Amino acid sequence: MKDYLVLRVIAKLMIGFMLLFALYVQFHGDFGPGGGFQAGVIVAASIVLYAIIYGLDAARTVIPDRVIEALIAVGVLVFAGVGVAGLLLGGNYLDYFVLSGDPVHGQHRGIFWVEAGVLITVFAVMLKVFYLFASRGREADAE
Amino acid sequence: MEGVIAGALLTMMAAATVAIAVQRNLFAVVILSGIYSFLMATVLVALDAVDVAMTEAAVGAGISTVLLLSALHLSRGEEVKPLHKPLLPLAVAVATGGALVYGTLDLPAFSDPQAAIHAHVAPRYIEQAYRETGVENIVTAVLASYRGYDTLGETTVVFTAGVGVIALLRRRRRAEKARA
Amino acid sequence: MTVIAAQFTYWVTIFIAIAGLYIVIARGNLIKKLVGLSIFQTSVYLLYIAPGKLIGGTAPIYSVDFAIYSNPLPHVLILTAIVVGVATLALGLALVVRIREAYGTIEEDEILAQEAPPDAVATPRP
Amino acid sequence: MTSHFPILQVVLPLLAAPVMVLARRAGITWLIAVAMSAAVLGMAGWLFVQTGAGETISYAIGSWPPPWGIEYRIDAANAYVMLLVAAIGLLVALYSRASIAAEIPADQHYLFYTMFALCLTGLLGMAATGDAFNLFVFLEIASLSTYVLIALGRDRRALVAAYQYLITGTIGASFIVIGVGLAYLETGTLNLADMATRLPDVSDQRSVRAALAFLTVGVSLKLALFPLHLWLPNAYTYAPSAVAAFLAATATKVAVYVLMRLYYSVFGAKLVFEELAVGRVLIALSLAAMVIASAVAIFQRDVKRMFAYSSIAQVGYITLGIGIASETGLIAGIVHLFNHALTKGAIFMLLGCIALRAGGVGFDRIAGIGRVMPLTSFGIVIGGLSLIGVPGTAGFVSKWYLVVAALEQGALWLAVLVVASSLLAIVYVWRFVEAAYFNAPSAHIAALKEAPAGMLALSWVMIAACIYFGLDTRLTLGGATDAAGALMRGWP
Repeated sequence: MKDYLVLRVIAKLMIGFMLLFALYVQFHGDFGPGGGFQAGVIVAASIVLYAIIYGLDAARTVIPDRVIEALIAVGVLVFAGVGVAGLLLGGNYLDYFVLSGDPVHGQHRGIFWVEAGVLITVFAVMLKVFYLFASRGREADAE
Repeated sequence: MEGVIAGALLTMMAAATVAIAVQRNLFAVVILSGIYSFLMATVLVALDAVDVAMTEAAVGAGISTVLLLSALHLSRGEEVKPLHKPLLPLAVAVATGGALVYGTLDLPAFSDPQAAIHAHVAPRYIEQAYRETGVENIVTAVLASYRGYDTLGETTVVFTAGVGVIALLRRRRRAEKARA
Repeated sequence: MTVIAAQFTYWVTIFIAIAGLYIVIARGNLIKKLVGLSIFQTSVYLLYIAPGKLIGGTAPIYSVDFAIYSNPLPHVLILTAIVVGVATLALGLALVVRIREAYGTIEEDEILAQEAPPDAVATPRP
Repeated sequence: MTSHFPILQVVLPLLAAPVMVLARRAGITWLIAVAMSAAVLGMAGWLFVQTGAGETISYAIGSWPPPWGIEYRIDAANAYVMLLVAAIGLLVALYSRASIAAEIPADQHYLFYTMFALCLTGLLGMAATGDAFNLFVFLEIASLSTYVLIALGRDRRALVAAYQYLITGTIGASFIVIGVGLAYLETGTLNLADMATRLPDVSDQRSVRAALAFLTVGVSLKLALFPLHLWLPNAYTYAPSAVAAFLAATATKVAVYVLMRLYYSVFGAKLVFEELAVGRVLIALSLAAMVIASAVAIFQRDVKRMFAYSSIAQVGYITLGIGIASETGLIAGIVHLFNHALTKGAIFMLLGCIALRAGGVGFDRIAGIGRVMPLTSFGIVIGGLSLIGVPGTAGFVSKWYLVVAALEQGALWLAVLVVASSLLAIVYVWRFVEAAYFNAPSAHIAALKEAPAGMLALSWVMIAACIYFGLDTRLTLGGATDAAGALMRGWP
């Protein structure tokens, strides 16, 4: 689909809006439906759209495989790391109260980072899985 | 009115599962399962589970469909007629259903505020979540804080699946040729 | 949502569970089995969430307009179940792709037919 | 610091997994795996000592008090199981380096260790948790990593085995979710201890009984209770050797623990064994497993597969102990859980040594192997004696207790069947002896060398433990007695 100009332009616009929407879903999760998981899915979908319109190789240059594989791990480390931070600050594992002088603010801080961790891992895993399936398919077509 | 709509949606869901069971064209099966997920998401909205509905729409109708289609792309699109009569599977499935009927008949009445799930544990979330965590969406508060450890486990499950798919699908051209 | 609709929800849930389980066990096509498995998993959602609904209640997000909220805990649990379900599906499909490459088919009967009774001779992967 | 051991021993392998993905180098990931397993074993040992006196350690994750938050609850019963899992984990981690070098391509080694760490996380989390839904989540971590570990096997049939286990395992997990859901709807809580206090009020409800049924079937699929064992033989046979050893020694054992916990500490022995006839059903299925699976084992053409069927039979002895529903029966079941894990872990590790040298463990490939790999073969024979239950081996201790438990109930026929089914074990162990020692080796076999010293030494640590715990039962039997006591006291 690399040759359709209209698609390419609209896709570029769409991807911008999708990323914006993902940010909304991520940070609006405190007030309305949404959160790290849903936002991660939407970010991944925007890159998938990019890959469909511009080709897998183009997407892979924007976000290389090595980076995605690292992000898969980083998300879990961020989440589990929040728990360790709670331990180091004298609380139990995943205790957010101790993350700040004010317990409720500490909760806020903990939830923010936890949701960030979820977003990173979910985004990276979804995209990586898509890359792997798609590249497998391309080789099958070539045979 | 709401009940009628929910009833209609549920009926369509049941119809979609029957169609999936009967249909042999796998492409149609995948599309039907996407429709099924959308119907499920709508029913979930009617049941006030907006977060779940949003996730089910994104995952069930979105990701699952994309994954199924890409896997389908790598294989034959038509299902073979089974060789044997599926009596045992039917018996197992019906027995399970029977156990579910048995188990659900004397559950607490629908929407009874005195039922255990409304009277125990949940009230603290509903009454205190904002004061204790400063988050207005109670689902987010429970998900990320009260039961945050479950969510860590859930993220780990996603991580496991991601690394597992890497282990299974990443091409290792040189390594495979060396072994062949 | 009325009480009758709630009863109907249970019946549909159970029907879907039976249909899903039947597809998993009875069908030989590996992808169709996974679709059936997903349906069986999703049938559980309503079992958890329908009882959490309170008539006159609203989604569990604080708002000045409402006083009654439906139970948030089942929602949290099912969110986790959905994620676990899609993770399982991704892994299952990756296995299906590899099986298809190794055997040239995704029909269980045809795969079993290719395998002589188990012995020690390792069959190299293509 | 020590007060955080309950969570740290689960979170440490969980943290190690993403670090391994970032590290990528096979050597480094192996070092991480070993260091992590050693630390986990240390913590598990500490918890085992702490809970031995009858103490129950409760750990509120996120500092949210139970039942609102998730609780880890450790007493003598799960400390015992976690000590077992951690010990086997360390041995297998050490053993893996040489074993998987031959079976898995080098660029996948870090993925193997990552999955191993995740599997350890899942199993320890299942054992440690005091929360019903958290149990399901960690069960899925253990399960998904297990599917991948099996699929890493060299043979293409490993893929099919992994797929079949994925289907079966997910059905089992869904049953567990349904069971947890029904129990939750009746009690309003997910905390197992809280659930235990609230269940007696509603125990006459049909939903509670249905919950028990769904949980039983779901967990039984995981522990391979006959006739829900169909996934197991292929999974063990085609998995990499190190994986087979680890799974055989830990995965089904943790599932057995979960079943005991649900029966004794959550639903309560009164409901499960007195009001409902779960015990009798369990005894019937266990006997079927002991006899039928042992008989099927005799006719296998692959040694690994033969011992896989033997595992189904041996799980039968454990569940028989639960089904007898007396304290002695429970002790017998728990002690056999430990002893069988050691025995089968050792046997599968030694079979890995043979597979490494001979390229497979079909009976046609191991003819005369006893002459060229004497230490390996002799180790398997000792393991076999422990499976049979010969005095002086660990297997004898648990079978002895099982017989005593049966006689206490006045069930002489049960005791006779336990002994008689052991005769079947003699037959299949003898098949190995015959092939290894009484058949002439082919030219190919005669040219083989003994297994690498490291792998052999680690396997022999397990074999030595089989003998040691056959003679000195203070740790195993003492721990099992404490564990049974903790289970019967429940979680008030």
